[in-house]
Amino acid sequence: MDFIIEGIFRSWQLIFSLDREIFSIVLLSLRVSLTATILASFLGIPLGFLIAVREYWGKRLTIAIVNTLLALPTVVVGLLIYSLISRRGPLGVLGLLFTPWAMIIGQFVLALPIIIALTYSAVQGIDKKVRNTALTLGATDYQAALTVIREARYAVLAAVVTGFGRVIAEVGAAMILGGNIKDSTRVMTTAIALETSKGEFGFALALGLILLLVAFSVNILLHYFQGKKV
Amino acid sequence: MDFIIEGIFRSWQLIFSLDREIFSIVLLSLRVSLTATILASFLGIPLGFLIAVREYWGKRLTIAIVNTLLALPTVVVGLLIYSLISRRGPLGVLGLLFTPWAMIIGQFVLALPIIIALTYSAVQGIDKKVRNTALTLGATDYQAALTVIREARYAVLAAVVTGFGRVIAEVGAAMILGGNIKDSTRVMTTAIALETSKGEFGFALALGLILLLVAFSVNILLHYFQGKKV
Amino acid sequence: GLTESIHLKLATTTSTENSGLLNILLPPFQEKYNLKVDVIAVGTGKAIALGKNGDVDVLLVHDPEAEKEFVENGFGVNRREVMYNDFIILGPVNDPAKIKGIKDAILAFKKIAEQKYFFASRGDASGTDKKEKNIWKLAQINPEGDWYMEVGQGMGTTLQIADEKQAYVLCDRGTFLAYQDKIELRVLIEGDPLLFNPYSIIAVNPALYPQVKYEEAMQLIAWVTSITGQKIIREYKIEGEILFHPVAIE
Amino acid sequence: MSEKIVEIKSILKSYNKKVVLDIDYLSFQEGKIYALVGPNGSGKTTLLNILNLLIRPDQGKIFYFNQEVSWARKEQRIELRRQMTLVEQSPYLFNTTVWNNLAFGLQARKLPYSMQKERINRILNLVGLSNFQYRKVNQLSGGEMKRVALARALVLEPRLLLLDEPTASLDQRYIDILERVIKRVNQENKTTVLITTHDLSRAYRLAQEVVSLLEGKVIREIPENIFRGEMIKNRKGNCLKITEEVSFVIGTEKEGISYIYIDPRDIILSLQSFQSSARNSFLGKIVKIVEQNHLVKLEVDIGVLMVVMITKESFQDLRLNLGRSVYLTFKASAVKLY
Amino acid sequence: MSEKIVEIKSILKSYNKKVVLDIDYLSFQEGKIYALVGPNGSGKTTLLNILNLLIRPDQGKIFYFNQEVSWARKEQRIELRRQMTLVEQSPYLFNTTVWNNLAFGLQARKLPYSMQKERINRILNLVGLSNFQYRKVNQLSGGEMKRVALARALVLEPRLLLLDEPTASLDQRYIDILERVIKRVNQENKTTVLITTHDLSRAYRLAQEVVSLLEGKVIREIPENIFRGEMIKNRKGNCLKITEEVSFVIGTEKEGISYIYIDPRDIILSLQSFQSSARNSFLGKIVKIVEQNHLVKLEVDIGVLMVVMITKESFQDLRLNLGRSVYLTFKASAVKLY
Ligand SMILES: Nc1ncnc2c1ncn2[C@@H]1O[C@H](COP(=O)(O)OP(=O)(O)OP(=O)(O)O)[C@@H](O)[C@H]1O
Ligand SMILES: Nc1ncnc2c1ncn2[C@@H]1O[C@H](COP(=O)(O)OP(=O)(O)OP(=O)(O)O)[C@@H](O)[C@H]1O
Ligand SMILES: [Mg+2]
Ligand SMILES: [Mg+2]
Repeated sequence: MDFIIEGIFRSWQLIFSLDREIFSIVLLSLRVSLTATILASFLGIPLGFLIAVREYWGKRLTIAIVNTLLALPTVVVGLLIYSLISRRGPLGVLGLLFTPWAMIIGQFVLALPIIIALTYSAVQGIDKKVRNTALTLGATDYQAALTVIREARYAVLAAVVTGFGRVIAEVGAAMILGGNIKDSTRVMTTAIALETSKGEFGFALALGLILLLVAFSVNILLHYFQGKKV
Repeated sequence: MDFIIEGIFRSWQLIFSLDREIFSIVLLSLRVSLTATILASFLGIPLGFLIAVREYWGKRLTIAIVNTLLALPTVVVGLLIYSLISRRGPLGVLGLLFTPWAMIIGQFVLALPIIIALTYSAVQGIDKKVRNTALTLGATDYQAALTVIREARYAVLAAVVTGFGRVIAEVGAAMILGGNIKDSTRVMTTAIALETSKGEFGFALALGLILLLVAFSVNILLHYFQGKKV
Repeated sequence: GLTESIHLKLATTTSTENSGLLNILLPPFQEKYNLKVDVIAVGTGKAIALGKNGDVDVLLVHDPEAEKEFVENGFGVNRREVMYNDFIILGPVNDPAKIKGIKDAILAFKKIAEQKYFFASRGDASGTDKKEKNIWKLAQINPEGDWYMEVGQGMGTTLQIADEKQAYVLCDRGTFLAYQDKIELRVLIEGDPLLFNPYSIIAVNPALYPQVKYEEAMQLIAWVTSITGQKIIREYKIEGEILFHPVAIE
Repeated sequence: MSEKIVEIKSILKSYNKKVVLDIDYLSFQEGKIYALVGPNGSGKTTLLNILNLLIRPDQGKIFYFNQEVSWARKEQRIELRRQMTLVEQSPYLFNTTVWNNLAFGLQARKLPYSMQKERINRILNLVGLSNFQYRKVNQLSGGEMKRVALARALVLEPRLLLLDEPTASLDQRYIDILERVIKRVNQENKTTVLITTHDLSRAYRLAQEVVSLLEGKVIREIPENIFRGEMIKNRKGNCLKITEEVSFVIGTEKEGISYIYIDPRDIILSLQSFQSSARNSFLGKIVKIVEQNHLVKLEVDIGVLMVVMITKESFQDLRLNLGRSVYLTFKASAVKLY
Repeated sequence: MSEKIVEIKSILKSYNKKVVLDIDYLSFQEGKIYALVGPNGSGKTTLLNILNLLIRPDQGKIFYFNQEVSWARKEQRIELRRQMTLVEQSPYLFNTTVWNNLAFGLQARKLPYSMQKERINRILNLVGLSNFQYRKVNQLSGGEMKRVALARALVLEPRLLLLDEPTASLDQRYIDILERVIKRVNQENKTTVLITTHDLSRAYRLAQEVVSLLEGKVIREIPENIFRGEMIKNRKGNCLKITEEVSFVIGTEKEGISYIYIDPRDIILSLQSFQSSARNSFLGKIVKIVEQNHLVKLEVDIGVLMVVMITKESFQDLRLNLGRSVYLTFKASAVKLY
């Protein structure tokens, strides 16, 4: 118990001392996870939409596969991508390994099935009438799709938020692909894992609290913008 | 790349050799993660429902907090619960640490915000009319709640599936709380982490593939029952 | 059967567990005393923390300073040295810092630092990490800059990163043997007594935590320091190479 | 004497600070059929929702069987709701089969299955949906859906039936059937029925009493001849301009857009124009004649359609008939403002 | 001569192997108002959806402006859809403000904002929703919602307006307004209007042509006097029992429940009973008289309501009037089976 108190105390200390290192770790975490989430949204929302509205052979299988990929362990994602971008892998020449971009790719892969699956379920829940109404009023297929997603906006937003939560909290892919290199690819979760393995539970918790604080801020911001745009 | 091929090959080998150890690891994974998901569903679905239908002061804050908890890192959950159930912690006397129940508690905590947040968004998306119609037809509040959840069943199911995917893939809490003890608390993800740290990437991947296969089977089963019950 | 027997919790480091030694060393013990040893493999720091919290019964770790502090503060009793293995310094095949053949680890570190060749450090306060920091200290160098990468991970991943970046790295022999076909790094320096890596076993103090299985812990300590135990350690090989050197009985 | 099934006192309900319902007193007697009429947005649905205890009014009291409804007691509300059923204007059907929709309320009341089955089959037959019992509701036509919703309410055999525009999108045959069913449950089970509609002739044909709402208030007058127009001043005095051609002289002063109504019984119908103190007189043609409870309702086209109510005797005396040109005359004071 | 705006040929549409629409040929001419009538489930909505190219028929061809619709060409479909608008039976409103709902189609067509604004304001004024422009649609009454949906279609000024029961849940005033608006756009913009309704008198009042559907087929006859009953044999021969009191002698043999219809023009109305070969004769009372395009439609209560259509001349000759007792006589062969 005592290290919980220590953790709370140290997290305040860290925040108010404006520790430069912590600050850059937080910033990198945000950069990596937001980029990955945004990219995954750009691909996942349209895919989820298409799976929901199109009737095609193998639709049920697609859904089962996407749902299965929700259970993709971060370490497995890390290893798979590692095998592609390591120096000996087919994309080795790009020199991506142990850079933030490697982590972004890993987190992108993790967020994608979540965003697809939840967008699918969101669009699924929206009455077919929404799309028909849009078409009737002269919308193109693209405009109609946007309309459906706009009507399902809260659920689609929940998909994105869940995806973001997943990736900013994940450590396996970031560890393997980023390498947790100090001043270069260390993000909050890898720092937490490091402190934990050192037995510095209090410090690890302090970092965890800061991570939650960051996530909270992101959510509040999102809420704010969502409130604005309707 | 070579260890991907090795991984695929070895996963088949492991499956067909019916390796007893692998089998018991898979079983424990399923037991722990399914129990955690089911318990989290029992608490999370009603909570998500209540947050969606009740109007109360602080509702927006609750939602922001739940969304924030989607970003709860597994290691942080592991540490927090560790601090409670460690010998020195307030619940130390129960001797839960390094048992499957400790892992269940950790995964329960991880799945809970996901199930609450996505149930909230599912119920939110259902027209207020559903509940009113049920009430009008003489339903009690409880019956009306069940009706709403039944109408939102696909989205609620998506919440549960996402929660399950999250916990069966997580490693941080299972590692800290279970201890990855052979023949006792080793689950698929901790085994994957162990093999990875040994450099046995092929074997780690093989375990990852088996994990996905297991998740796939669970999803197919769910689909099947869902299809039956409507 | 196994389920009814007493479980003894042993916290050890990942590298020990990964070496596979415990799979040979523990079964005869378990059989003899009808005990089950639950091996919890974590970082050294965390293993000691688990001991401090009374969550395990016995520790097998390799960080002499932290161990001594652990015992001095009353958390542990009956610390016994069990064995040592050795660290090696690895580097790229072309060895740009030209350290191959040097017998002196301190000198080698100095040469690497002078030229600012990439060096991968675990940076996780593990036994290996502390050893490395100690060598830098002896070399009177404060390693800093782009060339010095603190990766904050286990030995395996650190090796991979070193391989990827073609960096020098300090590594325990066990992990290197497990990884040698996955990386292109070569052993450049070995045999300096400074690079010895001593392992000790410590029982958690039953005066602090009455629930710990002190008696069984003492049985384990007795076993690994017994003639039979030490023999098993001496004879354990990976790919034909001896990994650990027993030291309990001089 | 039949008892009061429900009374409401000093009910006030506002949305966004705009009062949408403001009723001093209203009561419904057991075993009667009521029609609730009023233009769009007059508060009919809001009233039904309040009676069904789905919406809590901002102020006021509701009494069921002379007992006040307490908003704190959830069980009382459920108990009362089980004695009535509301069919909403555009009803929601549960996304399952027709059968399950009908079974819902019966299951909530824990009726034995055999009884459920018997009742459901009977009612499905009544609304012509026997072949549809296992059809998913999203595979029905608009009118079929509406019938499912009505059947779902009727199967519960409530004491009070609240129907919000039940006939919209039903075809003539089912409107007839519905009206017959309503009359039958009303006679056989003494069911009190409260039905909203925009079809006034239906309201009069079916209901024993008509309650009329306008802008949230109960008005005693039958709201036919409601017009909306702009107040202008011209040589005749204060006028309400309805269309370019038609405007009414009016007794009161008010600016802007207003609603007025003219009681159909305040209008004098004559075959010749006559000189009088009445300031409004228009020539028109009879386009519709409907018998209504010993009165005759005429629709006369004077540029706008105007409803005139006369007795059967004067209808026969004047030998009125379709296409006949007649004069409508009424005083400025008969034009009433809301 | 006005051109054909749309033609459909050999259209077939089934759901679950049941044919719900089966039309050999049907065309609509530019600038005309059509009413589409038929009982619940007769396929009206399905036809409108096919015309709006939302549902693809299983078989058959659709021609717009003499050009066949190709289902492969998405752009053509969007292009065509932009020239028409469908207002669904229970329309979906986008969960935003009234204004945004009206702007939707205009934005899809990329109209400049100033023009959007002008058109929206004009139409909101027309349907009496000027004060509601920033109201969220879920805060509207049923009739207000319906008006928003209608306004959302009208604001697009389409060449073809498909309205699925637009008057349901509108109050009388807005029904009048809607009908006036429909007539106006029809005259001013030559808009072709296709409107489904269950109110036959409205259909005749408004439309220049009435298309009648029954069980998916176009029937030439106007489907008034449709009855459903059980075929029985009694001393009179084959009869269709409609109610306990009323049954019709019928020419054909068939078992079980059947639909029949009797063309209102096939019924002879007389003041006295007369001996004839006609097998059906009933005494009834006139309850409603409506003028309809130089004909007079009477509703006569003979136990069931029967519609009779006669010319204005015979109406006057017979000196018919409300409440008058009359005999309705028709031959067994006039009772037609579907
Ligand atoms: N998706 C569907 N699946 C199966 N059957 C359907 C589906 N949609 C409509 N139907 C059936 O097709 C028939 C025609 O339906 P349609 O909606 O066109 O009728 P309608 O004439 O508009 O009736 P209403 O007056 O009740 O609106 C009905 O019997 C209906 O049950
Ligand atoms: N949730 C709401 N928020 C704000 N205003 C509302 C809300 N619900 C209804 N109103 C307003 O209250 C008034 C009464 O609505 P109500 O639905 O009771 O009318 P109604 O008589 O049923 O009309 P209709 O014939 O169109 O169904 C309307 O002006 C409507 O705009
Ligand atoms: Mg209403
Ligand atoms: Mg329809």
